[in-house]
Parts: sequence; C-alpha cells; structure tokens
Amino acid sequence: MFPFCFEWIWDMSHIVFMGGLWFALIIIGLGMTYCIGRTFYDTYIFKGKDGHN
Amino acid sequence: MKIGRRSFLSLGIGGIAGIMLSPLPWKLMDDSAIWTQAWPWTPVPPKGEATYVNSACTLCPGGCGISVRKINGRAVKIEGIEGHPVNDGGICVLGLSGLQLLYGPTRIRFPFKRVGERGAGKWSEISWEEAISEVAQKLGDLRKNGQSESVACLSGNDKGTVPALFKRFFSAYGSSNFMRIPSVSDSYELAVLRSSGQKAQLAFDIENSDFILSFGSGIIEGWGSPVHMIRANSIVRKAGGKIIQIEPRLSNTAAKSDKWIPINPGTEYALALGIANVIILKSLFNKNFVDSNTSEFNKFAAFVKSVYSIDNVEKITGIKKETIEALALEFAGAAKPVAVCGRGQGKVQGSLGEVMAVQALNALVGNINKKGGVFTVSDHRYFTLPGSVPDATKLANHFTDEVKSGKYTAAVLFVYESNPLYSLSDSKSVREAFAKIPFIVSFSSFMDETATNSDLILPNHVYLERYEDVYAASLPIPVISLSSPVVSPQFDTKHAGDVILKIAKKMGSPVADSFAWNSYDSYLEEAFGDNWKVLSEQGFLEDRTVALAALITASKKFDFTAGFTDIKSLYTPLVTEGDPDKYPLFLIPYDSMRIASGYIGDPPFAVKTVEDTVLKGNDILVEVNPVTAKALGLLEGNSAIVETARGKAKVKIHLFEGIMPGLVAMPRGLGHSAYDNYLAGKGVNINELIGSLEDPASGLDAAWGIRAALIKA
Amino acid sequence: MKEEKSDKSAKKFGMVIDLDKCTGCGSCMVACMAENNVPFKEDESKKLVSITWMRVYRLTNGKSFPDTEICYLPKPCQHCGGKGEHGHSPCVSVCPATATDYNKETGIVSQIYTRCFGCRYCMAACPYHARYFNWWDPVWPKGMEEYLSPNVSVRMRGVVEKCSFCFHRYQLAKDKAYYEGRSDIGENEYQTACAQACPAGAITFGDLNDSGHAVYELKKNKNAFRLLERLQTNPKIYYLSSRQWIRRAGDNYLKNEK
Amino acid sequence: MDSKIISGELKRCSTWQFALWISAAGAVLLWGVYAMLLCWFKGLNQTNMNDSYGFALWIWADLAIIALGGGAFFTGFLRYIIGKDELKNIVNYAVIIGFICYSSALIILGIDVGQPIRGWFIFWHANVHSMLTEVAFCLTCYLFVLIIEYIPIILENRRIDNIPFFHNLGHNMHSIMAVFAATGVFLSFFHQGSLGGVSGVLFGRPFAYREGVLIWPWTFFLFTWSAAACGPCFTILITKITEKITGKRLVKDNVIELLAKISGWMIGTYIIAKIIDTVYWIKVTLPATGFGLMDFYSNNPFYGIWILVLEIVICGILPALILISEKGRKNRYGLIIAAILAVLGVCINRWVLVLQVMAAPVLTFETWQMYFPSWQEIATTILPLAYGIIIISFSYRYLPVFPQEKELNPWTINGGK
Repeated sequence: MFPFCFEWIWDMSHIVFMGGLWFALIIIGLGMTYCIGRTFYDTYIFKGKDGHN
Repeated sequence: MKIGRRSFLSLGIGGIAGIMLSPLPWKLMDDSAIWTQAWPWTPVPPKGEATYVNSACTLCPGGCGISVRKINGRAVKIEGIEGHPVNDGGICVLGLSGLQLLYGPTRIRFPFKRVGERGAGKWSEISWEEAISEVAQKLGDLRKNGQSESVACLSGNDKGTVPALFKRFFSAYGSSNFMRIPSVSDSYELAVLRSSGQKAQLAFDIENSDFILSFGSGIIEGWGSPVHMIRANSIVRKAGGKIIQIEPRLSNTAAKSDKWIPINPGTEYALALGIANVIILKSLFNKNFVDSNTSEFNKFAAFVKSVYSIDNVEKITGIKKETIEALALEFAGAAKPVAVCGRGQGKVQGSLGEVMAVQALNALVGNINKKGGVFTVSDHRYFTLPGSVPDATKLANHFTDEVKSGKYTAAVLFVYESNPLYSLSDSKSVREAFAKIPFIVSFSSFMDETATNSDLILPNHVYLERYEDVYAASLPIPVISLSSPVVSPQFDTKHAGDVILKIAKKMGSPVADSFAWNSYDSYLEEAFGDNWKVLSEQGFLEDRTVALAALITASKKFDFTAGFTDIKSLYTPLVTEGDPDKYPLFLIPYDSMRIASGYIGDPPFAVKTVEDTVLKGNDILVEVNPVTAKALGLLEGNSAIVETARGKAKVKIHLFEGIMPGLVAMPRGLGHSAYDNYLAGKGVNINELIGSLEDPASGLDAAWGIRAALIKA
Repeated sequence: MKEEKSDKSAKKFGMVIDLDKCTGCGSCMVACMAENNVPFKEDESKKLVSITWMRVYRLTNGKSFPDTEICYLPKPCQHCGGKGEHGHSPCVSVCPATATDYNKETGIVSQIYTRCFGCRYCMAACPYHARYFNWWDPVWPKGMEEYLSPNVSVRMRGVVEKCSFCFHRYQLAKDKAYYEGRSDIGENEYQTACAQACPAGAITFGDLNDSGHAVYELKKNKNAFRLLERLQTNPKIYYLSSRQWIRRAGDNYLKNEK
Repeated sequence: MDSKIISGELKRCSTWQFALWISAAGAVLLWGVYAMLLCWFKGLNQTNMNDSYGFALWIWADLAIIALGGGAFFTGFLRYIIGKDELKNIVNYAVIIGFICYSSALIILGIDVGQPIRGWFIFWHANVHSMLTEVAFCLTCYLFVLIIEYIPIILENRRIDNIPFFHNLGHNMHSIMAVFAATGVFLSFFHQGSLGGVSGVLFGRPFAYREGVLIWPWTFFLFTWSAAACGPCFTILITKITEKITGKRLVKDNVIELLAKISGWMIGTYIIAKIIDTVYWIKVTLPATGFGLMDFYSNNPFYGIWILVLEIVICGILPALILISEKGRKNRYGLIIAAILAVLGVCINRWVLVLQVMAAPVLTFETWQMYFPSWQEIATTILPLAYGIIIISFSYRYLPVFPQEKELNPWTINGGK
C-alpha cells in the first residue's frame, strides 16, 4: 500500500493501480476537508444567516 | 442544555478524530496481526539442533531400518535409512506414524491392575515391584500344584531374543504353551517340514525373478517385508519382469500387475495343480531338478492328470482353458519364474494344499533355493544362548477353541506384542474363551482390546525406547537389525525382557537358574557374542555366514506328496460354512498398506490416508460389483447388513467394478473398540464375521472368506 | 549481463512421478504430514475438509469387470510456472495479500501462513485442488505436540496451506552448503519428504533445469505427461505411465479428439 | 413519541407499529448476528464450504448485492454527470440502497475470510495483480463515497437540520456532490469490473476464464455493464415494494419510466454483448482447453443447460424487450415483471460465475461437487436483508428520502403526527 511496504515495486502496474487509488482517496479526502472546513467557516466565523435557505 | 449537547458531540467527534490520528489504532492493528499469527493455543515447536538416531522398526514383521530425527531430545520424524538392505530409505505409512504411537494418548503409562469388572476400564496403578510379585506368586503357586502347563503365552512373533527369553522362561517353568499368533508362516513352515523334513520358512526372491505367478499374495500390499516387497516390485518392473496376479478382487497388486486373472475364491490350489498338469503333460518341467531334487513326482503327475485336467480346472476356478494353458507355457518358459502364495498380507494361515500346490509349481521349474526362486530359510538362531531353548512354538489357531470347549484349562495367559481379542478370527468365540481364563497378563504398550480385557498390564517400552533385535521376515538372505532407544522412556514402563528376567528371579530356583543376566541389554549383548559389535555399530547384520547358516540347500529332496499316501486328502476342496440359500454371497477380507491390522492399531496419520470409499464417518464401506448390487437393489452409499453364520454388521455399499460378482469385500484392520478416538468405533472388525475353516489335511485355518448375505438396511 | 547470469543459475525444482511404480501405499502422504506438522482430526473421512498436501488419487478406466483397471496418482501442489513460465501461476496472481509467491530462484510457489488472511481466492483459482484451508484449529492430543518439527510453523485456523516442496529442507541444505563454503547444493542434499519416503522409488525430485539431475532426463520420457497442460499452467510435476488411458486422464479432450 | 424527529409534513405510522416492525426485522438480524459470531469465534467450520468449494454462498451474495447496488452509481452517474435532472427524485433512495448493499458486502467479506482481524492485510500487503485487491480497494473507497452521499440525507432530518453546523455541512456537501459522485462512478466502474475479473481471470478454471484486453477479461466489462443495467431495476423494485408497504406513492411514474427505459436499453445492449461473449467462449476459448460446452451442463444433479437459457433468454432478452417497449414499461405488471427478471438474471449470472465455477470439475478424475449452505451461511446471508430493511425503515421514517412524497400524498400534509 505504501512505498515502504516490501511488496511495493516501482513498476507500471503499481503506478497505475496505486496511482488510481491514491487519486481517488485524495479527491475524497480533499472534498471532505473542504466541506468540513467551509462549514466551520460558515458556522463559526462567517456566522452569516445561511443565504441559501 | 443545547450547548452542552453540542459540545458533548464535538468533544466526542474530536476525541475520535484525535485517537484516529494518534499511533494507537496502528499499534492495535499491529498487535492484532501478531496475535492472530500465533494464537496462544497454537503450539510453537521449540527450536534446537537436529540429530539423527538409527534404529529399526518393529511395528510389523518387515524389519526396516529407520533413522529418527531429534530436536533437543524430542523425536520429530521417522525416516527410512538409505542403504539399509531391507528398505533402502523407503518407509511405509505405519512406520512413518510411529511417533504418534510413542507420544500418543493410548500409551499405558504405569503398570495397571484391574479393579472393576474385566473390560470395564477400571484400573488401579500399582508399582512394578507389586506387579512382578503378583505374577511370580501366581505362577509359583501353579507350579507347586503341578499346573505349569496351564500357563500359556500368545506372542506376536517367535523370532528374536525377546521371544527366546519368553520361550526359555516357559521351558524353565515347565509349560510348552508358548504360541505365536497364526499367520501364513504356519502353513509355509508345515509345508516345508512335510515336503522336505526341514524346520524352515519360505522366502520368495521376488526382486530377482522375471516371472511372478502370485496366487493372491498382496506383494505390494504389506505382504512379507512390506517396504522391501514394494521395492522388489519396482525392481521387477524396471527389469522388464512380469507379474501375474490371480485373485477374485482387483487389489493394488492386481492393478499393478501385467495381468490380473480373477478366480473363484478358494480355488487357487486347483489352478496351481491345473498349471502343473499342463506343464507335466507338455513335458515343460525341469527334468534335471525333478530327477535329482524331488521325490514322488510320478505319483503327483498321475494325480493331477486324473483329477485336475484342464477342463476340470476351468470348471472349478472359472478361468478359461486357454488362459490356464498360456499361463503354464509362460511360467515354464520363463528364465527365473516363481510361484507365490500367502493371501493378502499373509495374515491367515491358508491350507496346506495351497502351499504345496504352489511349491509343486516351483519344484517343476526347478527354482527352489535358486536366485529368483523360492528359498527355504531354516529357522536358525542367529544368536546363541548358553543352554538350550527348546522350540516351544505351537500353532495358536486351536487355542481358543480348546479353551472354550474346556479341552485345555488355561490358568494364566501372557499376551506379548499381540492383540488376540481383536485379530483372531471369530471374535465372539475368542471373547468367550478369554472369559474362561482367570488371569490375563498383558505386556502391551497400548490400551488395545486385549489389554483392556486383561487383569494386569505390565506395559512394555515402545520400540523407540528400547533395545531389541529385529528379524526381517521372509527375505532369502536374513537381515537382523537393531532397534535402539531413540528417546528415553516417556512413562513408567519396562522392557518386557527385563520384566521376564525379574519374574524369573522373583520365582527363585529352579526357574531363576536359567536366567543369569541382570538386564535384558546385557543378555542381548551376550546372545550376539561376536556379532554384537557389527550389529551395534552398523545397525544391522547381513552377514553371509548368517545367511549360509540359514540355507540348507538341496540337501533334502522335495516330496511332491508332502508325505501323504493319499494325495487327494491333501487337496480336499473346502466348503465354507453357511447355508448357500441363506448366504448366497461370499464375504472376503482384503488388506491395505494404509490400515494396520496386526498388533498395532492404525495411528491417526494412517487413518487419515484411508479413502472415503473405505471409511466414511464411522461407517465401513464394502466393495460389491454393480451387477450384484443391482440384483440386491443396492446403490452406491446405501446402508446394508452383512450377515454370516458368525455374526452381522452394518455396512455401506461401495460399487466397484474390480470385484467378481457375488463377492463382498471388506478391509481388515478396522472396527477397533479400543485405542483412541481417531480409531475406535470406526468401521467393522471383519474377524467378528469370519470363523475358522479347518483344513482336514493339516489342521490349519484355511478360511479365505465366508458365505454371507447382504440385505438392504 | 547480470540478468543472464542469474537466469542461468535459476533453478526449477520439480518432480517426476512414475505411476507404473506407484503402489498407492500412501507413504508419501504420511511422510508429508509428519514432515510438515500437518494436523489431523477425529474424522478425516470427509476428504474435502481433510488437509493432505500430498494426496493420492485413485483413477479407474471406467470399464466393467474384469476389464477394470485402477491407477494411483499422487498429487502434490504442481508449483505452476504459469503462462510462459513468468511465475504467474493461477494462485499467485490472484492472492490479494501477496501471501503466496513464486520464487524465481527455485520455481517454488510459497505460502506465507502468517500473511494469509483466509480469503480462499487461491483455492478457487487452483484447478488441481492442491490448496487446503484450515477450517479448524489444529489440535494434538495431549503429549503429541512433542513430535512437532520446529522447521515448519504450525498453522492456525483460517489460513490456506499447501505443499511447499519441503522448502525448509532447501534452506537447511543451502545453509549447510554455505557453512561448508560451497555455493551450490547437490541433488541428494535437497529431497522432499515424499520422494525420500516412497518405498517404490516412484518419486524423483530435482532441478528440472539441471542436466545432471535425474528429473532432467526423466521428464523427456515419451510416457511423460503433466496434468491439465492445456490450461497453460505449466506445472512442475511430471507423471510417467505406460498406459495410454492414464496419460489421457491427465487432460481434457474434446469428444472428437484423438 | 418520536414525532419530533419525523419531518412535520410527512405522515408516518404510529410508534408502536414501527417498533413492532423493527423488532421483527431485528429478530432476523439477531439470528444473523448470532451466526456471524459463531463464524468468527468458532471458525469457518460452521459453514458447509470445503476445499473444493472455497467460494460459496457468501461470495455469490456479495457479488449479487453489489451488482444490485449498482443502481446507486449508475443513477448518480445519470443524475450528476449526464444531467438527467428528473432522477433527483429517486437518487436519494438509490444512494441508500447502494449504501446498504455495499456495507453489507463488506460485512459479509468480514465473515467470509478465515482471519478477519488480519483482513487489512489486503490493503497493507496489496498485490496489485489480484482482482480481489482491486475489489477491496474500490469497494472500501466507494463505501466512503456512499457514506458521503448518505450524510446529507441524514442531515436533512428535522432535528439535525436545526443545528447550524450540520445544516451548513449538508449544504456544502450538496454543493460539491458532483465531484464525489464522479469519483464514485470511477470507483464503482472499476470494482464492478474487477468483481467480474475475479472469476474471469481464473485461467485454471475454463468455465470461468475469459479472454480480454490488457489485464481485464471480458467479464470485467460485462459485470460493470450488467450492474449498470440491472441495478436501476433493483432500485425500481425496492421503490415499488416500499410504495406497496407504506401504501403511498413516493416517486412519479415519469421518473420510474425514465430509469426503466435507460435500464431496458442497457440490458438489451448488455445481453447482446453477453451472447457474443458466450458464443466466443463456446467456440474459441473452451475448445482450446479441451472442454465442450455440455461438459459444464451435464453429469450433475443441478446445473443443466436450462440455467444458461434462463439467464440469457428469460432473464435477459425478455426484460430488455419489455423495458425498451413503451407499452411494456408503462404496464404496471410489465414493469414489475421485467424488473424482477432483470434482478434475477444478474443474480443468476453471479451465481453461475461463483458457484458453478466451483462445482464443475477440471481434473478428469474429479467429479462435480454439489454443496448446500449450512444454516449459519444462510443466516449471515439473510442478515443484510434484515439490516437493509431496518436502515430503509429508519431512513424512510425520519428522513425526507422522497422529494415527491409531499406532492404525491397531499392529504397528509397537515396530518403528520
């Protein structure tokens, strides 16, 4: 899973497969981070009445 | 309130997030992985330096050399010794499982004295001192009353120094009732004795023969010296030799042979005589040998000509004339042919006529005591003891009948390296006979059926804990190996040889006078004299001088009639018991390398190799030809009852094309009631169903099966 | 250059089993169990849940009495090289946790018990049914653990195991050779437990690439065949039989095929 | 009792009625949990699997529910990526069904492996060449996505929505949902495919083995396709069942019909591809291994050629024709029958590619292996069903799952308890 696991080899299949996986994980992670971060901002800093409801 | 809940929620979420980011989950995951890789209840064998101890296997009469791998005093694996004259590295299922016997749950750990009903399994542990005193006391009393003959012994074998010690004890004590468990050796011995006046065994030189005509011998199924014979089979195969197997069932030997000839069971002798007839009629026999080394040839020739004409033999055996003729031509035409008898593993005696008919074939082609033929190996003593040891060997097949009928009163019975309650045929009678013997002393290492039903157990060391000479059965050139202690005794057991010495000493003069030795080991060393050095250093003796002493070649002529004035009485066709209408089928036993059927019960590893067409759960499967099964309305896996005049048992059906219609085949060696849960209760003991069938010519048990009925259950 | 050299020294251990010699005695099975700490249960008659790394099959020619023939066929793990001998054996390529691996140096398919988490995908992939699952915890009767060998770890419940060509024996032989200053081991120094025990001498084990080893010539015998060669699994177990029906039983053929 | 949590405008059954319903499902759930615990603590000897049947009922259940859960990714794909806006009225439910299917699949996998505590080795020591690794990775990642898609629905609960943080969170997640949905489609596409690859790559098993492109056998694509085709049918079916049980109309016909129409075309094209694949397999792939077609459909007590006919004709061509024709899908019974057949078809396909693969002998001297699951296996397979019913019940009761419910059931607007 990580480059320091001994079964890790820097070959095409690892790059493609793990690349895809980490790509997906990063998108999910960043997306959630954005949502939570934005929510914190909206709720505790901006404190504005939600303008969309 | 609202804020409190919210902060509680945030605290919870924050806390979880914090824990997730800490090393704790990783550590837990790592720990869990380590834990599941070695659960505390999964054994971790301790490491150590590997050493090897050479010894010999005594689990069957094969006499293989074994090398045991040890780690820190633990025996971990048994292997065959490469270069050993008997097995050359090969080893069988039973031999490989030896450590399961050594460390197994059925070992008897102390001397035991029965306290409850016999067979109820209630024992009290007693000291060796008490146990030996008790036996000595009992024997002393009997001797005082002049009842020495009422003491008997059933021994698994009669070769080697331990049986010699028993025999010596019996002779000093005044009983002639030292008996070995019946086997085909009895009929070999009787045949040799009657045909050439020698006390000798037959040994077939399979590996050097080029044409083997086997009358039902399971050459690769544990016959003779099992591993040696399997090797011999490979040698014959490689050299381009031929093996013809004659038996009603496609055994492994038949399957591996060049030709399998199914025969009506029990008519093997007739086929041999028919072949002899053809050989004589066509003058294909070895005239030189017949003239100079045999007697009563003409009488024999006239007899087979009149009674065993080829047409007649076809009728009796169910084998086509052409086949018989072809067999005769091939047999007589081969360079080194040998005719072989002793059904299956040779666990039953068989008729004298059968051995004589087969030996007649060997005599006709002149290969008695020749390479690739059959050897008469005299029952020599490869060791010497001061004073004489009378040969007290008796045929044991009548023992139970005589005890049961009251012809013989047995006051004490020793049981050594045998399990008669299981392995003698007609188990019910054997049980009745044993019930009449007031004091049974077992020397068994394992809680087998006989030990369970004895009054006193003097547990022997297992072969891996003791010294003993091991005589490889049925080899033309005898090989004597030394079984040496591989591990120290695991329990409070004693060498049976030492126990006999102690009993003798306890009894005092005059019995004790014949036993000058302090221990079995010193006795063993003395018995081997000059040979001890070689035996103990090399691990085995294959001295040509030993071999030559064993052979008395051509000094005695082979008598075709075995001393019978009326040859016909030698070849009386035997009718097995049971009403043919009530019991339309025949039940025959078969042997397998994977099922030990002698003194030793099958260890767990061996049971594991038994196929599911033989044993399924606790059910035994019997082999039936599909034609027979169809007629009886039976399908594969159906439950059925096998019934004979001696008993009945529940079985399951396995359809097998390789068995003659009208027969039911059942493996020997299952149906134990004793031993551990890995063996007990599995299958049926065929001895419960088969009785003995006395050969009127010899008194031997000639049973090859029994009439039976198979009823759908 | 370096590649070429390592390629040359690459071994390919394999077996040639002479079915004409095999008597079906079962020694190979027990030798294997004893060598490799294979557990046993009270009832071992359910063969589909019975662990026997080496299993002897009983083949019949399907003909009726008296033309019936039977033949025994010992079947260990076939240590497949996979298509083109690249080491993509059916099982190795599917194991999700790299718990089974193809050793390029020896051609042996290994099984790492502590790595396996028991998904059994390898068992589904193996057409030879050479892989066995530990459905139960191994239990030895009290005292019998004494005979367990430290050279092969005892497997716990829930993992897959299979024949390893007694790989620990290879390691021991290599170690010994190393201490004695030798770079290579002899044919006799590394033999599997089954080959060693076989009373009939039916099993020959060695390096299929080494012309000095007995298996090298034996595998070229005209009677030699492998199981399911058409699947391109490239097994390393060769069988010899002089009987045509047995050789044909080694693979599947279409009805109209000769 | 719980009326404060229920969205005010929606009519729901009484609390005790709900409790009874939940406890009935809960009893089944407990039975499954008991069986699950048996398998964990006593080991897989609790099952009837064996060394020939290493994959059995569970793996089939896994493959089947994931295929059926395919409604989520495909509906999401149509809604967020293609832009079929009508589908917003069913996408919530599709997501919940998807979530149930995927989480169940992971639970089943957790029971199925021999060493569940070591299950994470599949990630840690990943062998990228294994289809199962791909399955595990995508499955887990996609489950994350489904959770992310499910969260905003939960946050819409009346009480939760009152909390500003959760209200904002729900809003923010909605706003970038297309990104998650796209990731989900990508992941789902791959793992539906790799599930197909699981059996397709088994070159030692001629019954399962398929040729393909690069590392992917044809079954890879067929699985994705069939999941996309039949998943929506499962969503429709569950929606219809929910409507039947609640006695309310929840989704408008045009939404259902749109989904049914797309599904029909998908099934139609899928089944053509499947037929081509089967014919190629019979004519080219199989003979090369020495097998004939009928070797796999005879000499055994169960698997006859009927199963192939059932899968392709009755559960493939037939539902495709019904759903493609306007008359067919507009007919109440036609729609339901087609949906049932399509769901059955994909289940049979997964069954065949898991269980028949194991049953068919490859070595000439082995025979067909029939297997019947133990009660522990059945209980743990039913477990997700009970679990799904409970999740759906709670979701339906407390969350505004169906945007059209108010509109379709106007008389309940003021009657909410």
